[in-house]
Amino acid sequence: MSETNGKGSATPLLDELEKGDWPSFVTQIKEMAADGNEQCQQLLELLERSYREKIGHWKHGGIVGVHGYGGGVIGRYNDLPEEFPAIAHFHTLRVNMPTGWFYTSEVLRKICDIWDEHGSGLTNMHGSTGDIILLGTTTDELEPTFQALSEADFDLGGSGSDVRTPSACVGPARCEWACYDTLDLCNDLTQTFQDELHRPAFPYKFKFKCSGCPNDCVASIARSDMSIIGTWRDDIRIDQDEVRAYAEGGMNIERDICGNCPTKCMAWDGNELEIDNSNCVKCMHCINAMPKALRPGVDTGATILLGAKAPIVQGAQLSSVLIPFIKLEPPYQEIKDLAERIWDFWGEHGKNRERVGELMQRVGLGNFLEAIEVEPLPEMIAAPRDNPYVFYEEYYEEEDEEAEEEEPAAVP
Amino acid sequence: MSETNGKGSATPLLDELEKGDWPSFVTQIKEMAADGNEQCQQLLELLERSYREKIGHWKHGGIVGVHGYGGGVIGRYNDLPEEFPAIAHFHTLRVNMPTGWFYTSEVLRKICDIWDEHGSGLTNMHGSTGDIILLGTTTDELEPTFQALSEADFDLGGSGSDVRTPSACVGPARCEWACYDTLDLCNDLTQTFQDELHRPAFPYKFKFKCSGCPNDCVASIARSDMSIIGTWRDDIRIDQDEVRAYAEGGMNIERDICGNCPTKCMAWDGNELEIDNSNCVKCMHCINAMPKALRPGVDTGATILLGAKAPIVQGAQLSSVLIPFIKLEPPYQEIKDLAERIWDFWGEHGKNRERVGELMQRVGLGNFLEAIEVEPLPEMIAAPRDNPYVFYEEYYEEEDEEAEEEEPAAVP
Amino acid sequence: MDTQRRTDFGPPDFRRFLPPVIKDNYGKWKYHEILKPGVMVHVGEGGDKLFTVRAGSPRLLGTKRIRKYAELADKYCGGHLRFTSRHNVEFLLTDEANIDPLIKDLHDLGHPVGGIGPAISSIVHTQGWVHCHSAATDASGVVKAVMDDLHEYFDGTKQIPGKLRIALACCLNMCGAVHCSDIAILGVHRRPPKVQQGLNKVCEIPNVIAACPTAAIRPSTVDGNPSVEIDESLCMFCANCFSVCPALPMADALNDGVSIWVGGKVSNARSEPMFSKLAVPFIENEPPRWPTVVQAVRKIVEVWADGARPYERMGDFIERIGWPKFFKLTGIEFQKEHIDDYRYAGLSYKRSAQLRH
Amino acid sequence: MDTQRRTDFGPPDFRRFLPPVIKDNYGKWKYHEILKPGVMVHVGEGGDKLFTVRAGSPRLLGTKRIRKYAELADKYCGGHLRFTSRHNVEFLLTDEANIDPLIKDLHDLGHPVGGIGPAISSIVHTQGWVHCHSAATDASGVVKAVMDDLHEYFDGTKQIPGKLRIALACCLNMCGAVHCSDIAILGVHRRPPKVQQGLNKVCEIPNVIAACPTAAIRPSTVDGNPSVEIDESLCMFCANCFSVCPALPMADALNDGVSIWVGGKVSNARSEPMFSKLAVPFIENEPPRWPTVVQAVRKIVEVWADGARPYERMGDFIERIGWPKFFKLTGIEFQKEHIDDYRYAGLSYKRSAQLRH
Ligand code: SRM
Ligand code: SRM
Ligand code: SRM
Ligand code: SRM
Ligand code: SF4
Ligand code: SF4
Ligand code: SF4
Ligand code: SF4
Ligand code: SF4
Ligand code: SF4
Ligand code: SF4
Ligand code: SF4
Repeated sequence: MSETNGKGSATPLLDELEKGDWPSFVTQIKEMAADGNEQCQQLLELLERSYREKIGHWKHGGIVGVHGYGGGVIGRYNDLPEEFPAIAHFHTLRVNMPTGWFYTSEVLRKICDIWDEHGSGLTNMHGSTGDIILLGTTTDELEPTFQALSEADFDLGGSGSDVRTPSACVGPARCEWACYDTLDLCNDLTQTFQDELHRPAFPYKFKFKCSGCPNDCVASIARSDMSIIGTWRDDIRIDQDEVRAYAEGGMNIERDICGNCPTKCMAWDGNELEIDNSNCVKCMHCINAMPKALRPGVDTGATILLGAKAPIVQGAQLSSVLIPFIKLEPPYQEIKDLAERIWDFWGEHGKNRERVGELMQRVGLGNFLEAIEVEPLPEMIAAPRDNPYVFYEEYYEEEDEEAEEEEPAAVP
Repeated sequence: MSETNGKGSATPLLDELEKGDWPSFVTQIKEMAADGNEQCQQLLELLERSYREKIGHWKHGGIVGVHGYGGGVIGRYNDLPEEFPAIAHFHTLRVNMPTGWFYTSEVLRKICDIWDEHGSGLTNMHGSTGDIILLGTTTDELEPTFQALSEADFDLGGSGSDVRTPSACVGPARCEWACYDTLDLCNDLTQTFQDELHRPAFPYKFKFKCSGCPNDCVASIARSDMSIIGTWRDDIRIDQDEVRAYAEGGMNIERDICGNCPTKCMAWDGNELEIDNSNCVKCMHCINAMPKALRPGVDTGATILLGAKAPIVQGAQLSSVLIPFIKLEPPYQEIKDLAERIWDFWGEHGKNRERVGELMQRVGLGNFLEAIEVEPLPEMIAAPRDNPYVFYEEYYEEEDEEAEEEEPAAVP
Repeated sequence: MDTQRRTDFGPPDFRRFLPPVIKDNYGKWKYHEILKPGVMVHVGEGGDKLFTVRAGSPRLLGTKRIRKYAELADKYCGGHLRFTSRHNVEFLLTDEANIDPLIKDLHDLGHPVGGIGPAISSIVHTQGWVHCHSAATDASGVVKAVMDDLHEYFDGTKQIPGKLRIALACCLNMCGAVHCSDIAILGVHRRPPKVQQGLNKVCEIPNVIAACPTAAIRPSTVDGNPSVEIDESLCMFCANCFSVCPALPMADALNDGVSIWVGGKVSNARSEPMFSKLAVPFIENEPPRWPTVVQAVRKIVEVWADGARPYERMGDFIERIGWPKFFKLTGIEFQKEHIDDYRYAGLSYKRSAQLRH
Repeated sequence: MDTQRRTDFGPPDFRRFLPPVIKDNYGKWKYHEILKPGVMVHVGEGGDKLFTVRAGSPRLLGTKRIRKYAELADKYCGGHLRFTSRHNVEFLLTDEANIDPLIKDLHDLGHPVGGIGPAISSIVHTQGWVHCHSAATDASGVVKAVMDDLHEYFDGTKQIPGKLRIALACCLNMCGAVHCSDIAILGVHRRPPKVQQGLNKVCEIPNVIAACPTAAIRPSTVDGNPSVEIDESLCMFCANCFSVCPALPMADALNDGVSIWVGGKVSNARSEPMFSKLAVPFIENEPPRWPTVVQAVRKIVEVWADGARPYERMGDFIERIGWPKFFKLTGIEFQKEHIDDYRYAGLSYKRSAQLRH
């Protein structure tokens, strides 16, 4: 560690963050700085300065990137380039992770080799969107890094107003509850929308996330414009013997399982667990609690929800139901067509920096549905409107009284 | 009945509304028209015409009223005065009901006498706000009607941008659950705010409604700017014998009482009913269901809520909590002072036709509370904000670093 | 007309009209019981009993009928009676033996007795074509037709799981509890205001423009006179402009009609107060008996009466079974209009994967 | 650098990296069990077993550490490992006997094993002062300090009622699940942007003006050059203007800091997904170890751990006990700032008389 350069540590504040039981990011940077990695050394010192001054030292990036790609690189410059020249440029590359974040030791080492050669050697495994984040290199190393990555079969992720790297939960690879093949769909979408991912042409960013069941282990409903959440239509599979085993093991089925069911559609008589599946909302709770006894049904598919985003500009949103149930089988044409129709409308009517969820609210979900050719369904709403401010689009003129062709839309 | 004038009824459509089991308003008008009451006769015919044409025939009122009063009369003119001259003017007087809508036969007859002499003889017992509605007279009868009413001790109600006639549930007069004297408070407020009631000087209307308990039998939380809803702070009084009697009578206490408690703070073991009063939200359900066994506590008072209104202009609102608990004893000075402070702020900052609930939302509840000198409390909200858009009013300047007098409001 | 004109004296003190049994037991009632439909007894701490008989009233009353009420009060109640917050009339008796004779007289007069406990009470309603300039439908007529159909739920002939409150307002001003009723009938316009000539002579143009919540009204010039024009695509027919300016009439025989709303409530019992939500976006005005409205309301009542658990109000019932099921059971077609697009619209979208499939 | 440059080929197919046991049981897992903190087994329909060992990771990793992970994977898992959506590393084993040696090696390397089941998992977080221009606080440092304090909830030393997810974002852009986390730490600015000279040379003024959600930015002229001015009373420090225009810096050592939010969730289990709500409006930046933040988070965790029922997430717990009680138990002072005043504010007011007194 670089703590002793004669008169004590150069980074006394950061050193404090090497204490304690949780693995330390400072230790990570120091480990890398130890062999004379100038970028890491200067990053430590710059960070120490931020810790002292309580302020960051990074500036907006200019337009940097690799040839032919509009996104995938976050440009960064520090505001004290004379003092910290090795990280005067310190751009990040976003690299598509293998779907599900599966690696072999071999491919991981390959990535390390490339990044040791071309960049700081620092990474995030992974970024919030899911990419491999290669954290910090200079402008002239961007293209060589990309070349090396491409030889190792790794491509860039998104940034700016494009599709961002789709992500998926571990799904059928390791989870018994996956209601569709999250990994295959996610990989397929990523491959299908390469152009949209690499060449920003939307009003703003667009994220896909694929969760295999309503537990939503990739937080799709909170963090993706299109949230694809696995579910099922038929009955929960029950193994009554295993239910009894849980009860014997001390589980309070009445209180903790039935009592927590959101629709109270379960009944436990001490011997049999009964589920009124017509009122089950597929929340997963009972299945989560008794994985050996209960399983989702076999007529599985997904609910597609639209519009989640962070607060900027109009306020945060959760995704809301767009397609209550869809079967998801390759080549997934229906969902791809849907995305394209949404992008068409958004491209035409979205304002700069307006996410699709904000557009949907601005034009009204009803109009939005018309535009993307999806039928309105009561599943899309928590409740019908409670205000009487209805925008009827047509009305009868006096002349129409006889000739009733021009029928108003809403007469039932 | 006036159905036969030679060649059949003049009001064939309205006649249809004399059929059926529910008492008919048409019969009421006909009864009155029977003795040659021209106004009622023409009203019937005008209404028949509306029924035929599917459109109303009333126009905006001009400014009509009684001397010295700015409200209390709704001016009305029909749009076919030549055909219906007897009701060319047909103004409504709003008359303060006795609080709680209690009458004697004597005083009712007195009102009838006055109205037979000065108006159409038609009434609403009562209007939606609670007034006695004297339905229809001519401009020149307004003042004489008022004179006669005043001799009978009846005064006008409100209309326009003033306090409207406050109303109260039957309360302690007949209800065992009244947590304060709704009738006395309502009557007192009405008397105290006579000037505000009769001389519109607000940005818009202001309604008080007084319900003795959370059942809210005058719908105050939906229909009054200031909703005063009785409640209690101590424990629900339980008579366990009577609880058992209900159980024996066939009541499913577990399912229908405990199961419906919003906080599930009740437990029934087949013998004793236990209530965790610290978690009781005073919803009234259990008391409603078992009036012989349960009663509100004895440390009673009220919750004051603010801002209910119909949709026009910015959308309907329910009142929201302003004072979680207040003791209410004559002379009710605290609540009167509160109302005055609210009106002061509203008078100064309210826009034309902006209800106090809309103002509260426009300036923000936090700022509103500051202006009316009420401390913010977590009871006032369903949940804290979920968006990070906080308007801090102050910040440190660089010079302040040493001299810290100008402390930002929100540093905890 | 004479001497000193009295003003601002307020209503007569209610205490003058309370029957003796109430004066004696004021604030000292112990419990009550429902004895039969429309009849309840309140028992004082000391054992005094007050019997209440509640009768349905058309609310629009001629003085003749009011005098009849007074007669009955004299005959059975020492002259004491009251009205309720839903415009029923209540007779206040101390002699139990008077209950049945009173009920008989009320029936003879055409008044059903009921509305207490788990029942449909009278419909809170407004003026309609009888007196208001703003009405998009009649009030009393629709109410009469609907109550003719539902009176068995008032008089106890049919049992229901809990209280069901119906309200009607003839326009969006909603002079009543329409926005928080189990079932609400609401008169709606569906055509933008027609700008009348000479508007500038009767209305302040800036006020008119400011009145519109959606900024659909813009200044214009007609034949050299200042006036306004309406951007019809922005108009949602609230009639607030008409409220401030008579030269912008909204009523229109071809386009006016009625919408139906469900699931609102006021009381804090069990669930918190709730707004009513749109069930049927539009039904044409069908005077004199509004058959489509009557049928739609009955269907909704029946679906609730069949499916609700004891005490369960309409809104709680629908929340339990889910809106998709409500639409299915009632046969109401779900349309674009059901989806909110006003201020809080986003929060009404279904923001979870909790669905019945 | 040569021949044919490949583009748009996407990520390598994940199937290349799946261990054989997964290939064999893909989509055919039957159930899983948690064996001990940080260790679970998935059992296939045919009886195959896959053991997962999850280790906490700082997320910011040097290649040296990644190579160590690879070594461990070679040693125990046939070279197979994965990362999770919360940035932990998972080793995928088939030989149960390898579990404990692996855990020992991980511990030696400084990595706690845990985060599975009812536990606090790693904090999802963002760049902070390490890499972002927008940060109002550091990310990794706050996370390290908080997790040092909470690691017993990760490694199973302390039992908790259910999952508790913490997230941190260093500015309102919220690059993470901050808006839907059981506990969220959010960097906030509290001083309006400072307009820099020459703004018009780097930014499009109309874009800058359009960027502000509250219309706080107006055109102005400074020394004859077009620029903008900020109506400070309208600014709520969202920094959207800075995102579109570098000449409007927000960061400010004196006024930046951290806020804490609670009760959000993502899963559909039991309750629907929920937003996090404001708990502590503001805490100053206190590098290097943010003691006030650490204490505040711990207090909230403890209140929840003490009071929540099995499976009950933070938001459900608070909803059950009521917000007033939450403030009381945590000792957090309720302030004006807690009351929403943005777009949907009205709906966050308490619109019922259902209160605990
Ligand atoms: C690297 C990453 C954070 C991290 O440490 O992991 C990140 C970093 C930045 N985000 Fe983000 N965002 C990252 C995931 C997210 C997420 C989470 C997600 O994708 O699941 C969100 C919230 C979800 C969403 O999309 O709404 C997110 C919401 C934003 C926003 C606000 C967008 C909005 O509509 O509200 C901005 C602002 C913007 O776009 O101008 C933003 C902007 C930025 C910028 C580019 C800053 C800027 O204003 O230009 C950050 C660059 C930091 C840097 O120096 O590298 N970032 N950003 C994440 C991407 C890594 C990856 O590709 O895997
Ligand atoms: C008579 C009455 C209806 C009835 O048949 O009972 C009534 C009738 C009118 N109301 Fe009302 N309102 C009546 C109770 C209500 C209520 C209910 C209540 O007070 O509990 C409300 C809803 C609660 C509220 O205050 O928000 C109500 C909300 C309105 C509104 C919308 C106010 C708003 O802020 O949204 C208007 C429009 C206006 O003020 O311009 C309005 C306007 C009107 C006007 C004056 C029409 C107008 O635009 O000038 C109506 C006159 C009708 C007529 O021809 O007599 N009336 N009005 C009620 C008063 C009788 C009484 O004094 O007892
Ligand atoms: C007479 C009246 C008050 C008045 O001053 O006029 C009144 C009187 C009583 N109400 Fe009420 N309520 C009266 C209007 C209301 C209203 C207001 C309204 O309907 O516009 C409500 C709120 C309705 C809503 O939530 O939408 C109301 C919600 C209740 C409740 C709660 C019902 C619920 O389960 O949600 C109870 C408790 C109960 O019945 O179990 C109640 C209970 C009672 C009791 C039992 C109280 C008592 O101990 O005397 C009274 C007679 C029972 C009955 O009518 O079933 N009263 N009650 C009103 C009669 C109206 C009518 O003619 O039908
Ligand atoms: C590995 C991972 C998916 C991945 O592809 O990376 C995963 C894996 C599993 N999740 Fe998850 N979840 C993972 C992130 C999530 C997330 C997303 C997040 O935290 O950002 C959520 C939503 C969190 C939220 O609601 O805020 C999530 C909500 C759940 C739930 C629902 C918990 C609840 O009661 O609300 C379950 C069910 C349970 O644990 O009983 C679950 C259950 C599971 C199971 C048991 C599924 C299975 O049969 O394999 C897996 C391991 C259990 C565990 O970790 O306790 N997983 N899980 C993620 C591990 C993250 C980590 O390192 O800690
Ligand atoms: S979202 Fe469902 S299917 Fe996917 S990993 Fe989580 S629990 Fe399994
Ligand atoms: S999945 Fe959820 S809704 Fe369905 S039965 Fe289980 S607990 Fe109930
Ligand atoms: S509001 Fe309460 S106190 Fe008043 S009448 Fe109704 S139940 Fe009785
Ligand atoms: S009043 Fe309501 S909250 Fe209180 S114990 Fe009874 S049912 Fe529960
Ligand atoms: S609801 Fe509308 S039409 Fe009916 S009385 Fe009120 S203002 Fe008039
Ligand atoms: S009816 Fe309402 S929305 Fe239409 S123009 Fe008038 S004020 Fe505007
Ligand atoms: S949350 Fe803000 S400061 Fe942190 S990485 Fe994202 S954009 Fe940068
Ligand atoms: S920080 Fe946000 S609110 Fe303040 S001026 Fe910039 S864009 Fe507007």
